[in-house]
Amino acid sequence: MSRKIFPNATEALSGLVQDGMTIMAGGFGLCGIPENLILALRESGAQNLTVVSNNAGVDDFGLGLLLQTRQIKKMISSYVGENKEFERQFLNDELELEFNPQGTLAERIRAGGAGIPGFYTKTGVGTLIAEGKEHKEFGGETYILESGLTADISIVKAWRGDAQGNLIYRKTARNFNPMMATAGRVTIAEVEEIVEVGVLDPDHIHTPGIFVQRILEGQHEKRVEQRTITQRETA
Amino acid sequence: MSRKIFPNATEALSGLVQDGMTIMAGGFGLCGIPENLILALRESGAQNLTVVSNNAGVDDFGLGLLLQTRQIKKMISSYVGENKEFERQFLNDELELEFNPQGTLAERIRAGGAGIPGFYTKTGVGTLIAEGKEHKEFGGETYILESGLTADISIVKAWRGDAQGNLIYRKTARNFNPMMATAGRVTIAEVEEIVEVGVLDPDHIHTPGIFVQRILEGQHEKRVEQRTITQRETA
Amino acid sequence: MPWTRNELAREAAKELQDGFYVNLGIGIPTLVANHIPSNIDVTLQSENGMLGMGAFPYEEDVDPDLINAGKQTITELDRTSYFSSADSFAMIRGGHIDLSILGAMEVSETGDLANWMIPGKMVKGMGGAMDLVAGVKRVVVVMDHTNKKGEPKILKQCTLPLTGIKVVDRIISDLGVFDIVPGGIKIVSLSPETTEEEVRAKTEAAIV
Amino acid sequence: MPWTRNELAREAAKELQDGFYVNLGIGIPTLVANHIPSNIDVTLQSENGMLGMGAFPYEEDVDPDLINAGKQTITELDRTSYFSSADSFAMIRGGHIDLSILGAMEVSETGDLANWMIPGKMVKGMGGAMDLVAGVKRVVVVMDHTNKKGEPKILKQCTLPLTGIKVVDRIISDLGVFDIVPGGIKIVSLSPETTEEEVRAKTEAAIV
Repeated sequence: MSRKIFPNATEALSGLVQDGMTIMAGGFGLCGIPENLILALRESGAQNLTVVSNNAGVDDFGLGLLLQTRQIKKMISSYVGENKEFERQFLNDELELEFNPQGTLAERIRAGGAGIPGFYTKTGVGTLIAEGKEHKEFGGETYILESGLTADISIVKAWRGDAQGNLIYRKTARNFNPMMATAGRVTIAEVEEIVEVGVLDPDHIHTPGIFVQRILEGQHEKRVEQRTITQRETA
Repeated sequence: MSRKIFPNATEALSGLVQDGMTIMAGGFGLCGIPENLILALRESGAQNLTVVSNNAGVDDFGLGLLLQTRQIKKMISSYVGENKEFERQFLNDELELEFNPQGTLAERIRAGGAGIPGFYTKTGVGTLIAEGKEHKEFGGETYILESGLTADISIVKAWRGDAQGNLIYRKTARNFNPMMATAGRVTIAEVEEIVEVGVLDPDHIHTPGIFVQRILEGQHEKRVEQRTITQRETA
Repeated sequence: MPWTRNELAREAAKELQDGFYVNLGIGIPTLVANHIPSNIDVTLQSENGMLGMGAFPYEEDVDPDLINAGKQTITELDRTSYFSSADSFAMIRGGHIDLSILGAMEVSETGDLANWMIPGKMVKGMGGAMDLVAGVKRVVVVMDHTNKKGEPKILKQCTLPLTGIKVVDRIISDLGVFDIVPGGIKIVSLSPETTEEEVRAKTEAAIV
Repeated sequence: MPWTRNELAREAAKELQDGFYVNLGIGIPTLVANHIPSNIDVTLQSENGMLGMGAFPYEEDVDPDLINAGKQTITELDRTSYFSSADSFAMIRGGHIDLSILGAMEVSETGDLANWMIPGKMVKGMGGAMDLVAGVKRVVVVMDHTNKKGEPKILKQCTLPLTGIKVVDRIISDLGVFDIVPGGIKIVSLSPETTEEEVRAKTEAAIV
């Protein structure tokens, strides 16, 4: 069943993208982002996208590239601090922005993929986030109702994958990718290496292939956002 | 930090168990059940327990042992078909029983461990399960509210573990164990092998050590409930 | 001539499509796995936490850590992945499984299903059935057309406690294949020598 | 004499107990990691999906797939495990983390915290702060006692949009350590040469 494998990101997106779609993009900062698929999305020229992603990339890398081209109408994120173009568009009312607490965002995406339309959380009670949301008491404490999130397309990045769509992530590059893989009507995964089916240990697979409709091997720059290092003491 | 390691199941339970407690016990059928901790629980003599477990063991193995000794007041399960003593006690009103759909049970436990007091699901709408529960519409469909579940003690079984409490499960013996590990006020894990910290690959750990307060190496019979085999054709 | 158990499983196997992810219930549905056409690729899910279920093992390969939802020993495949029960039902509830084939005690003409309890008898529990019928994209029921007393099991309304409402898409009985459509049950095909008249006589639900 | 940044971190490190699982915020809280006493065992959680966070890497060990929640390159330890953001916040929301040390713009006398947005300025987002203060067992805030204009940051009521209500257990400012108790703020200790009088003058909240 090699029908899931595509030769590159552009091919993997072809026939799927339309203006106005909701796209989920994995990654935390620049770590574990689907670099190749973001570039292909830029190439596609799709407009008025709603993008669900914890962050918005930097000016010249990651989702920042789609901001440059004004393809994004709205972002649903938890933190967007590292992007000047984002700030400019937002302050000029050229971009909509919906902030979610990071854990609420992660859980909304998991819920969306898991057939759970709503759940209650303590996070954000008494803050701006709670305004207009249903409040409910459980065991004497107040919680707010948050809704499940799904997407027309999810683009995720994994370390290794196979023709069945099974994925394994590496270290903290896992982050939002596994939940987003479950919450896309169509999920496309880019990996560093496509291996033969059977190579990935069934006990180690993070995303079972059922969630992945298309997969491609990409080239990854894996840019580092903050290179903090420990100096070796010289003898 | 070897304070998490206990020499055996009896020691691992000591000082924790009280009459009337709620205990979660991992496993599906007889697969992946905490055999040693169930025996220790029997030894403890604790009475009037509420036990959350997908199944109830068989007459002479697994949770069936606690039914024999009448230590269980109430079971919260999805299927209890393989246990005559269970049936006898239930029909004589000696045992309370709360059935949950299997997916709802699994999700309630996950929610309990994840600080989610309630979530909505389609499962059970229009059935006995929905009676008395809050109904709510999302996108024109009806869902019911289910609550998170926690326990005083969770007893789980893993394949390998370390002194930090990190756990890896094997094949379908994973089942309910990972969620239950998150939902116990105290979680005790029995494993087939305790390995040195650092042996388990950080990308393969299923249950991070934060969820496990005590761990022990046990002897496991791993009884097979239905030995279905393929006959080799003789040449 | 009513279909045998094996023929029923063969008929049900026609529901399978290339690339499908499928959950098979206990009993006749399990037999469907023996009838998967060799030219299509189907992945079986087992709700206790496995995608890519293989056949029963040879005697020496029996592994107590490797069972299906019917608690039978099985094997893994190259494609197999394992996950927790919460993740398994997230997969089911989230609509990711294409097809579920299940047994039934009763089905109503609006697709209500009863397959888990008979009042007055010992109740074993619904296991994952309620989750499967609520979450899986397409639900096909495999059953005898009538009960042991010869009474219809396809009814205007179910009399037994329900597993789900408006969840069944198709019924495959020993007498034929039937779709749940607006207004009642539509005959798709009949087993050899079975007549529409016979089906009408043995069915309480409206046949349209 | 107000505590320096480093002294503040050292004071905050006194909150750590043997066996604790701890989440440290960005800024001064991050420095707390440098003051963990060698005789206790503390595991640091990073909310982007890591338990058991190590120090910054040597130049040649920098790994773009291994960063903390501040997006800084870090290292793993023998004990480390990785997980998804959903699992990470399940851990946080579920009350499994013993202690969170965070920065603050304002704290009220009832423990309300504001640390994520200033109206009229560009808002970067709350990241994981709202989840941390809602879910973690004990929340300790590390902050300057007054703002750049010398105005109190420990108030009767916060003026900025809140991160959480009734969430702060303890404040460690450059002037001392203060607990949120019924009725107001209780002085636990003061930095060298700081007087209660000075603290009262620089605090709007009731001191009890």
